[in-house]
Amino acid sequence: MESTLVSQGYDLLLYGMGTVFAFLTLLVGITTLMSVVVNKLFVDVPEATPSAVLNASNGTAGAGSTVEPRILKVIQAAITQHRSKK
Amino acid sequence: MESTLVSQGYDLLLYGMGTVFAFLTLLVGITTLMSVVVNKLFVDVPEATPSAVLNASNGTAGAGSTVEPRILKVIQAAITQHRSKK
Amino acid sequence: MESTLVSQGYDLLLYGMGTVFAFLTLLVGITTLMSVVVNKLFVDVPEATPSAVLNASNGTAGAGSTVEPRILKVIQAAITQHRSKK
Amino acid sequence: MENLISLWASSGLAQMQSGQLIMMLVGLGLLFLAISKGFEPLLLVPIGFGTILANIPGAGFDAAPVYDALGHLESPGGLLYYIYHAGIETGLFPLVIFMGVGAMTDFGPLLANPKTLLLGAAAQVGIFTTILGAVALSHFGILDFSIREAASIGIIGGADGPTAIFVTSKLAPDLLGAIAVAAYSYMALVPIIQPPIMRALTTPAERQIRMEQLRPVTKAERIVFPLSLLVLVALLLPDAAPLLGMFCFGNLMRESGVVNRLSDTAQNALINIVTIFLGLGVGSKMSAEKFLNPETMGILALGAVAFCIGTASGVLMAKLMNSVSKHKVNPLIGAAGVSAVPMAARVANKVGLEANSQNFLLMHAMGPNVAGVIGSAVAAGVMINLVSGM
Amino acid sequence: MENLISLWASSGLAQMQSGQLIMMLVGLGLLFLAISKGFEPLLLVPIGFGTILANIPGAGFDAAPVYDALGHLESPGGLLYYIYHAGIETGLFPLVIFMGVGAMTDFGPLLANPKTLLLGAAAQVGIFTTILGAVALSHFGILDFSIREAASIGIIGGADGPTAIFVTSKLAPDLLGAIAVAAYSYMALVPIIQPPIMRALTTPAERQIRMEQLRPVTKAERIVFPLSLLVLVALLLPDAAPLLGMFCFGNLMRESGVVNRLSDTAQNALINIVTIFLGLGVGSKMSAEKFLNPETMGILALGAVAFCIGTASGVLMAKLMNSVSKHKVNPLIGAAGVSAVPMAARVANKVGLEANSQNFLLMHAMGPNVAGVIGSAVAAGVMINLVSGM
Amino acid sequence: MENLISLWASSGLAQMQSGQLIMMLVGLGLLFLAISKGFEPLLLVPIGFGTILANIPGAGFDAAPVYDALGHLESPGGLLYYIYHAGIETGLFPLVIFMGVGAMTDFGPLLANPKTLLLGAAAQVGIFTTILGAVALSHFGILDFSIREAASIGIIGGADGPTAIFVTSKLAPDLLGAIAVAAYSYMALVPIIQPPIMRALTTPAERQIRMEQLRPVTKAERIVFPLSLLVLVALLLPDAAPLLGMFCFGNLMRESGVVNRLSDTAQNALINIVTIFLGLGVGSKMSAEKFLNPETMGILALGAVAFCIGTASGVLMAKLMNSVSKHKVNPLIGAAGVSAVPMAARVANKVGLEANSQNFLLMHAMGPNVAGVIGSAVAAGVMINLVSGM
Ligand code: NA
Ligand code: NA
Ligand code: NA
Repeated sequence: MESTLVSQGYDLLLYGMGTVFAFLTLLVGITTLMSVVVNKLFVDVPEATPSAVLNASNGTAGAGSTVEPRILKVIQAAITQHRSKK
Repeated sequence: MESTLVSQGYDLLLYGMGTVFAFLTLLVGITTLMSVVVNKLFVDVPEATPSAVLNASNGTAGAGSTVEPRILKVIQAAITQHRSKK
Repeated sequence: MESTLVSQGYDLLLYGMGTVFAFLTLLVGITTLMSVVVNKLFVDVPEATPSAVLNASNGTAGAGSTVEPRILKVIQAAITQHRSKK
Repeated sequence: MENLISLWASSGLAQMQSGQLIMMLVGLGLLFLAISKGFEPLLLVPIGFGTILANIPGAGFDAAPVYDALGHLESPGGLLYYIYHAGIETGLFPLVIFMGVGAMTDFGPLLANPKTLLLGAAAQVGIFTTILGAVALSHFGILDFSIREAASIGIIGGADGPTAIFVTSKLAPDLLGAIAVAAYSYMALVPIIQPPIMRALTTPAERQIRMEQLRPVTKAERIVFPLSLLVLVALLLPDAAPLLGMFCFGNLMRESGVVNRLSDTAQNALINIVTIFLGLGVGSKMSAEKFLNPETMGILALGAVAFCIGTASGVLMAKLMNSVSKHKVNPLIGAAGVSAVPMAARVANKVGLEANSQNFLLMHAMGPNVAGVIGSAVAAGVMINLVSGM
Repeated sequence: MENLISLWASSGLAQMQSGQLIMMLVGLGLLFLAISKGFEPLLLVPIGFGTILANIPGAGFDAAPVYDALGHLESPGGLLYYIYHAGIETGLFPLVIFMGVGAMTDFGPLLANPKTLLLGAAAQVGIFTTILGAVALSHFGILDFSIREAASIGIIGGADGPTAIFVTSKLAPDLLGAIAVAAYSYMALVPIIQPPIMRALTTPAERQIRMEQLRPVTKAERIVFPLSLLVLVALLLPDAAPLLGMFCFGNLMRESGVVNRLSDTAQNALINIVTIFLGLGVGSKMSAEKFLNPETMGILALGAVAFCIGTASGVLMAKLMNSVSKHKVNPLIGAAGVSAVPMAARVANKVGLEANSQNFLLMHAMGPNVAGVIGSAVAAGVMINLVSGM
Repeated sequence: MENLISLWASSGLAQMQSGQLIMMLVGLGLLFLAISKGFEPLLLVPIGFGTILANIPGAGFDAAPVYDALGHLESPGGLLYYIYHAGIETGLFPLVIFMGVGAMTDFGPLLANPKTLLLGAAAQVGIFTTILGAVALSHFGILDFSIREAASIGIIGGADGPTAIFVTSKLAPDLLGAIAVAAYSYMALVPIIQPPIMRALTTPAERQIRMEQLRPVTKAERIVFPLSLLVLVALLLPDAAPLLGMFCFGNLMRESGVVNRLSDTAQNALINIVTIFLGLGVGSKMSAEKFLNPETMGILALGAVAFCIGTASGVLMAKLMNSVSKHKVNPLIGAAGVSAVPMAARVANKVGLEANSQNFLLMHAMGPNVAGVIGSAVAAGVMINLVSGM
């Protein structure tokens, strides 16, 4: 059945790659359409993309990003208090 | 058996509500008694209730409350050090 | 079979304690050898042992040790900024 | 060509049944409510998403594993199958969540004013009158509910998600999807459902009643309380012991102060992990045949009734207490007895501030609020016991 | 004396077979690569350690539990046995990891420039040509792979660990060790494998192409995108729904902003726990009879080919797109289409900076990079569907 | 009326047996020790609470699930049933805890002074002489212990909770409750048990011996040590490989520095989750018939003996080492060889400071302290091997 095996391989290449391209091409269209529709429906403040992406590319960002604002607030308070004591 | 179903419903109402009231009324008594006994046995510094409750009503409080004392201590140290350098 | 039970106990004491001593004595040798070999192969900056151990003896150190350097850095920055504003 | 046919035949479009499509829209609707309207998102996001996943034709999220004659796995089950059977059918997930809720609960206000426990008892009237309603609908042939189903519907009125899921998974697992959705949706709707009822049943003067400041509560009381509650449950109502036992365990970890590591994990990593899986698992019960039927409409209607009656009976109980006691309570805090922690307590505070902008009821409402959790867990225990014997 | 013999007979030295010894060295080698060379340590440390544990003669890490005739446990199974059967054979661990990866993924750059999805599609050519290679090796009698095995080998080219493990555990569990090791090793080698191919296929002028700054993406787009992708998968490709469904679920938790507790846990405690166990469980498949054979050499060679072809086809696709569109893309970002997030995107950035020190491609490369994750999950779905029917 | 009878009949009061009542008091006593006296609260709070839960009559925490003839679940099991069978009977929970303990352990002081390993070996004498004691009690007909039970009792002297639970769950699961309670209680009593023995066996001059400062240890040594230990275990003592393997894995994650995410999770969320469930599961074995009998008294007495002998033999070994070596060790640190990390090391430091207020032994005592963990894991492996063949 080796010939069958080879033909199975070709089938996988053909239908597999075909599906991948068809699906992602469709997704390009859907995504573009979705963005247009959504941005018409909701007027929304855009987020700053770069910092968000840097976050994503850094595995341990999750914990850090939840702690830092709190720390900054505490420090702000500490400094204000410190200054007022002088 | 529809009549049985209705009577089952009444039974649930009667015995269910009865048990709930009996149990919680008993708990009022037990709790009051417990507070008196416990506060006689242990003389203990009361905690400030309001802040504790605010904590409880805030889902993410858990993490925060473990971090803050440490942060405050570090800041205290940083400020002391900073002041001593002047 | 009580005599068997007692002899089983003696066997455990003999072979058990023997194995424990043999294994850990061997480990003393292996560890000493390993340290010599490893420290010849890799020239490496030694870590400060005491603080690391204090950490280990404190159950909650895990979280602490990941947070503190970040906090210290933030505080350093806050103090520098504060100083420069004067 | 065969492969193309196979691919098409296995596509969602070719296999989709109308029921599945509608259920996927229901799932999207739940996500909309959760994300855009803020309806209890911690549960409704996973439930909504789980609903969509469970209804994807051919994806097998809900498939059982297949074993061959020798017991070897031939094809593994789907994610939602494993979650449901390991965590929900066994009751483990609601119990672990109850432990975490216990570790987040502060009994201080309740300990400072224990008689507010009665408000938490009164609000459970909603549960039992709703059962009567479900039974009546069945009696008149309008809908068809067994007593087990009626009891599960009633527990929606407990306004406590894990309790509702625990009871329903034991008494009427087929209704799990509808009942969980109703319970969490109405909990989110508390700020809309409760205020009109509260205003209708109280006079402006009653709404302005100022309550005396709560006494401080000692650490020792806080530690002994969950143990007292546990012992009382053990002696009188063992059927409520799984829920209340884990609740007290969580609270003891919190208050004892000696196992903060464990308490933090119970309140954070552990409850979050279980919440994700509980929500997905509930979603797996949101199939068209179990959700798209007149009974679901009935469940939603009866659930709303349960919340209204619970609110009303809490308020009325507070007025009754005022008529016999000289320490007046503001009847608005009676509405917090339905639980829906901490939403109902905030609603009581808000309606109180409308009547008098200096009258802060939040702390006072936390007492009946957590009492309502105990009350509905007791009701759950009684119902499981009685219904199993019917 | 008998006891001494029993102790000696049960010692590792007396029972050790040469295969086990070699596999323990393989495990140490993986640990060396992970710790000293930084090869994907999050997975290779547990896999390497699991390899050593699984090959300790007589330690029983891999032993099945034994039950007596009445179903009582006579002797419990080993740790790795339970991990493998509960988490890997069922597919649960890769799915939970995919949820966590979804919660860590930022689709912003992809949404700003959706046509980079095509680069993520093109790079999957590596998967399918590698299948052809494996089939050819089998056809010419050099090695012996079934079509299920060939498909599992191909998925190495997806450059996505959990996807490779998910597919292999379904189609060819005996190859799990070799394929997981190959997948993670080559992902770590991306900075070495890709640049020469990228330079060979592009001119200096192409490498200096500046791309226009990405438009800002709104929160609403970010929320609707995972739902759109989910619906499309549900309608067209249910076989890819387990992987992509969990991926979209994690991403929706992240972007919705209303369940940050759950999203944080999915990105941290939960994914870390599962990663530890997934790695150990993969290690349990690293036995001498399954790993020390010519097929493993073939798998490693074919995996390298898959990465190279994937890289090349991503770059060539970008050049093709430039030839028909007026919005030029820098062809270097095509190489990021293999996924290996975020390593491949960083490589594109680095090679870009070599050509022009002011040309920052990182953000632009993140689009095809995450598109590659979607692409290989789609490929996985198609293959599982087609191969199961063959 | 029937319902009233049913409610009463199902109440705890009606069903309570005296044994259950006493066990609930035992549970409350454990909670008192844990919370008020600080006895190893991380384990004794869950064990104490689990004891109460398991003994609530009619609550079914310990009930097995019931399946119908077709294998469908008729009634789910109780929480403690699932915890015990999934996590303790299989040995999984102690192993995961050992991984976490490994990730928290610093081998630095041991690496700086490897001969302190011998102190960790000597202190295990307590384990084996206690076995002899248990066997003797059985021989003279005072109590009735099998060799499997005697071995489990001995392991209390290892002063290491997870090791004791692992061994006992394999050799004598019925004694699990008593042995776990004894092990953790005596670990908490180390500051009371050890000092008199330490003072009795040493002269003031010996207690004042100053040890040379520990040399700094390199990162490479720290990384290679757990691997060396693992290889040695694999070659010589595979029966100790489950415990020591996971211990080394945790330590390697810690020291490698490349998987801090995983190491943090192993030390925090994961070990906390497993500790909660391990404690509850041990509590499920605290039933009256298994705990309220003369054997438990014997176990408690023998456990105390084991701690005393272990302490003494650690101190005497240190004195023996001083008689043959010119690098003197302070014999107080020998007592830390029982493990009970880090309590025993602190006790050594405290007794040392009493003799000379400038003599800080903490760092020096950490070496034998962690050596004691290795020592008792080795002893556990030997015993499981030998006893299984007896
Ligand atoms: Na309630
Ligand atoms: Na990919
Ligand atoms: Na020990």
